[in-house]
Amino acid sequence: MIQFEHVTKRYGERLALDDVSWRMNEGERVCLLGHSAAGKTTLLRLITHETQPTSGTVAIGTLRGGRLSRAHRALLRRTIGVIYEDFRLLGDRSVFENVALAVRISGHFADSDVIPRTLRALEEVGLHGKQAALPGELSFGERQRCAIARAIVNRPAILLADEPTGALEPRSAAEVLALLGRIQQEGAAVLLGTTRPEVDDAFGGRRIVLEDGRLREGGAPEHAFMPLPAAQASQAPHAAPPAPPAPHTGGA
Amino acid sequence: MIQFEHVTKRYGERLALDDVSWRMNEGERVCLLGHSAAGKTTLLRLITHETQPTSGTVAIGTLRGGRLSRAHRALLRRTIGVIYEDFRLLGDRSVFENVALAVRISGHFADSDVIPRTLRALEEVGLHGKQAALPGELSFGERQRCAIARAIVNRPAILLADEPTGALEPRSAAEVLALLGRIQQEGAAVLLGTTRPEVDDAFGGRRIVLEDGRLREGGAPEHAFMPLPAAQASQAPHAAPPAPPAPHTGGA
Amino acid sequence: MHLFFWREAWRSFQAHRGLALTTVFSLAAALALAGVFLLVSWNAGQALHWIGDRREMIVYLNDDAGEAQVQALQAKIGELYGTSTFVSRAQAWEEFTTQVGDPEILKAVGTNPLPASLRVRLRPALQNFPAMSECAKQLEQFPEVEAVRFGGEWVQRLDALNAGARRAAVAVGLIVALAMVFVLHNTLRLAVLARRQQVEIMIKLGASDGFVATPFVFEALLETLAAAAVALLLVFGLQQALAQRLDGVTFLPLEWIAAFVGGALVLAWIASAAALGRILRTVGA
Amino acid sequence: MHLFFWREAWRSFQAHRGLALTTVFSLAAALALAGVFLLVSWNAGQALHWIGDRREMIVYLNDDAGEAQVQALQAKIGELYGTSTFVSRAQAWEEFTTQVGDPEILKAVGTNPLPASLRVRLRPALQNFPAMSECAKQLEQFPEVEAVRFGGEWVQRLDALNAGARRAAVAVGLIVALAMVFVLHNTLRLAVLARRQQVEIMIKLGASDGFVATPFVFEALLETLAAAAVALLLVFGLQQALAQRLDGVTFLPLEWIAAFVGGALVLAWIASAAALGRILRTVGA
Ligand SMILES: Nc1ncnc2c1ncn2[C@@H]1O[C@H](COP(=O)(O)OP(=O)(O)OP(=O)(O)O)[C@@H](O)[C@H]1O
Ligand SMILES: Nc1ncnc2c1ncn2[C@@H]1O[C@H](COP(=O)(O)OP(=O)(O)OP(=O)(O)O)[C@@H](O)[C@H]1O
Ligand SMILES: [Mg+2]
Ligand SMILES: [Mg+2]
Repeated sequence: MIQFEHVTKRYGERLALDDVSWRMNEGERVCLLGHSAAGKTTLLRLITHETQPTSGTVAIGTLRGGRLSRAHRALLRRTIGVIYEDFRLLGDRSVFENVALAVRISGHFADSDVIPRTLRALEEVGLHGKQAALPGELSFGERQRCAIARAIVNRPAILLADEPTGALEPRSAAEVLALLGRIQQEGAAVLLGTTRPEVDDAFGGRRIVLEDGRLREGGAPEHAFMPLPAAQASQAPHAAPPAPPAPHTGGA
Repeated sequence: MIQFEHVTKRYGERLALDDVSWRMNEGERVCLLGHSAAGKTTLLRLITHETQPTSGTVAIGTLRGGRLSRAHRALLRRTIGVIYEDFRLLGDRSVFENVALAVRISGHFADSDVIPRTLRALEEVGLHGKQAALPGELSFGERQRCAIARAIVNRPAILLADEPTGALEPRSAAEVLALLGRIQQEGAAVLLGTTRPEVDDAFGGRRIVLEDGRLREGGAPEHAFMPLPAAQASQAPHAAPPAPPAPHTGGA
Repeated sequence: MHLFFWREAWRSFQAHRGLALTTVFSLAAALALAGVFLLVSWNAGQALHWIGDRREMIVYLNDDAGEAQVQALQAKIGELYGTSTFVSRAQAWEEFTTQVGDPEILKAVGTNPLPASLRVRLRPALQNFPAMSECAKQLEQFPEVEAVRFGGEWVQRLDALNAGARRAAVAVGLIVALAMVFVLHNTLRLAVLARRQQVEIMIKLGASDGFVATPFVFEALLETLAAAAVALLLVFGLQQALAQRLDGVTFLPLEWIAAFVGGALVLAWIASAAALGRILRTVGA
Repeated sequence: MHLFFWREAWRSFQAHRGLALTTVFSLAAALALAGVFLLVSWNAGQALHWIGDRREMIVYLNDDAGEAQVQALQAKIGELYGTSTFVSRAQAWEEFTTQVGDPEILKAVGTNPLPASLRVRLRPALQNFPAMSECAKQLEQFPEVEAVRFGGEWVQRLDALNAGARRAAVAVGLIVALAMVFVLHNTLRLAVLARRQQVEIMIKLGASDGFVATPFVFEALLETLAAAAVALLLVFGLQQALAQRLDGVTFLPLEWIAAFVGGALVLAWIASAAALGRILRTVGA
């Protein structure tokens, strides 16, 4: 269904993905674990064809490689649901309209279906009480729920979730992960990108690990993903010397 | 330094903060824990006077209550550093310019100081290699670092951090928390809002807990903040029935 | 589906009322200027036409031409050149008297030396210098005609003025039209730019170009229609004010109004589609 | 600190080149229209002035007035009313001959009945109907003067035309100015609206209103300056094109250009400051 073959992606000097090859089957559940700036979002953007690989091929279903036409890209995106890390909600439309717009754009459903579908999706993420609010009137977590509702409302064949629980407290996060799991069991392929090993653990599924743009399938969580250090005594001076933190960003 | 007295904040019907009273001293380290939509961001916005309480008074330093003039509000904000949950970076300026702008706005530093100060802040968050990039060319975690750099570059007397590690993997998160701790030890009051008990644990400091707009000082983490359920067997059907998750959003 | 697009356009108009009103005002201003230009052109054209009506040719008759002969000549002239009026010798003397104005001079003249004449108002097609001199030549062939006079130089000058004015009108009109196209295009472009993010997100959701663009174009058309109405009202107000001071200033005829509104809508269509096309190309990676 | 603001303005101009160019084009279009109006007004004014120059008064002299007396009269007229030229009886007859054009009539007249006269070109201040009739009355008191004639009705009509044209110019000019203000204001408003988020963030960072607004205003002034230059170039091109067809079409004088550019800058200042003020009030909670 999704197949990367020796995909390399450069942004100018910066090597974001380095010779990545992997595949994902229909209806599979995959968790993409990687530290910040590892290249997770870049990988997802290659799937939606928001960006082109510098070399290698990306094949999605029957659409394979090369530059797709604008119409084909639009078609592809209508079969994919994406939860963006920065949500990308329309600030001038209510929560309901944001979700309903995705239903309308998909074109799969009759006009009379739009309202019930939208309401069901909002209910699934627990936002039905907020349907009239504008995104700017939501808490950050509520905005994320709205983004999730928009991604799942069409029950896409592929669901890409980029840190979908980043703004949620543990309990809500667990609920969202359960929802995504349910959608996968209904037949969708779900690819979840996250920096947090505990999300990976809770979500389950096959794990692939990105590290500085290189892929390590099924790898054990590395040192970078150790849990946070234990609670420090309140107001106590820090044990660690105030050395600047090691950057995670450079290194092409 | 910061003092809330019987502060209530309504958004229309919605009660976001309900009779909240608390205070924070100069140089104190406080962690504000609360589930999504509990009212954390609302509380922080009351401190920066981006919004007005429906009733009660908010006093910051010598500026006490009521509607401040535009000039006074600007003055107040120049003494506070805020890490916004949604970053609020200027999309058309480079990372360097985003941070340098805060230095220029503060007006505290000579023109010749702007460049070295900015560079130091970028180094502190590990972004010095990305100073020329636009926010749109950063990974989500890098954007959060940029937002942090902008908030700390002026070494403000008060630092408000709204989920400052939401986009970071555990190791980077620990580094950022250490950085915030260092800034607190240099004399700033640091108020950190988060939905994640483990962040609270790692940051230390006095804990106050918000629950549906009501304040519980020093409370133990409640059931909502239990760690995520353990890893589920890959691809296995869910144990829990697919009941819709309980909403966390309604309930004025 | 059309209903959806209209609803979207209306929603956008309401949600961004400030933006929409700003756009309408800008467009109305530009269109009002174009309308003022049209009003001036229309009335100048009318005035020139009216002046042209005054161009006439005087056919002096032989003193021995009888009444029947003159009438036959008039019939022939009516057929070939235009309407004519007969001026007898007595009438000519009277006119001369008022023209000179000084009774002393007239006393000195004594008898009436003036011939009878026909004043010919030529058909519009013949009201230019080359045609008029040709007519004059032909008329002089008639036996009843002593001589033919028309203000040759004056007609030539009027022709030149007419041509000059027309060229000036074309030049100014071109500038006005270009300026209007620019303001229209740029205003709509700014309005679209202000909603660039929205376009970007819709494209990410898989919307086709048509789906994204149609409500914008509809909105632009609505705004232009409103602006054209405002502009016409302004121009009408101007015409009413002018008509009180300057006789004969009339409002644009219906066809001009229709052409004006239609032109504005076509321009708005093209401008907004072009602006969107550009944004869609740059945004929709 | 001023340097910083200019740098900011320039940076913004570059970062949003599309937006900035769009703004400049819109402004240039609006300003070009205003410039065309100024050009037309200026040249119409010149033309009316030139026609006004032709207004003269004819003072018929008694046949018995000697040369010395006439010269004394001319000196007095020069002092009080304007320059005069002497037309002898012979010259008057010659002119009459060419005017009438028909030798038959002249033969009938025989002797020259025409008096000598003075053609008086009045000072500009006196070139209107009330002043002219007053002058005529005064001149008729002189013993050397037989009669005074001036095209009373014609002068009255010219006065009316002049006043009408001036009123029309004021009306059209008002519309043009208003339209320009609207386009200017709205274009800058749209440009600011497109950067609303930026304003919002700067306010959240504690920037004073002046800090936020100054670069915008600077940028608006830069853009208006560029637009005014483009507009003047266009108007100059139009003038050059017209001058080839219509004699005597001249470009705007320096003072008008300065007033035009200065007016545009002042308007831009006010418009952008107003637009920003509004945005600052709504955004900066
Ligand atoms: N448009 C771009 N132009 C230039 N560099 C980019 C662009 N997008 C991403 N990058 C760089 O590519 C690298 C990978 O970015 P990416 O967004 O894929 O990381 P990520 O794994 O999603 O990180 P995060 O968890 O922080 O979101 C980063 O170093 C980033 O700076
Ligand atoms: N401008 C607004 N208008 C209306 N309601 C609002 C507005 N801002 C916040 N709310 C509501 O107030 C409640 C508290 O919001 P707040 O942003 O303070 O939550 P939070 O604790 O920061 O949550 P999160 O962790 O998700 O960011 C939410 O229910 C939210 O929907
Ligand atoms: Mg990412
Ligand atoms: Mg919040």
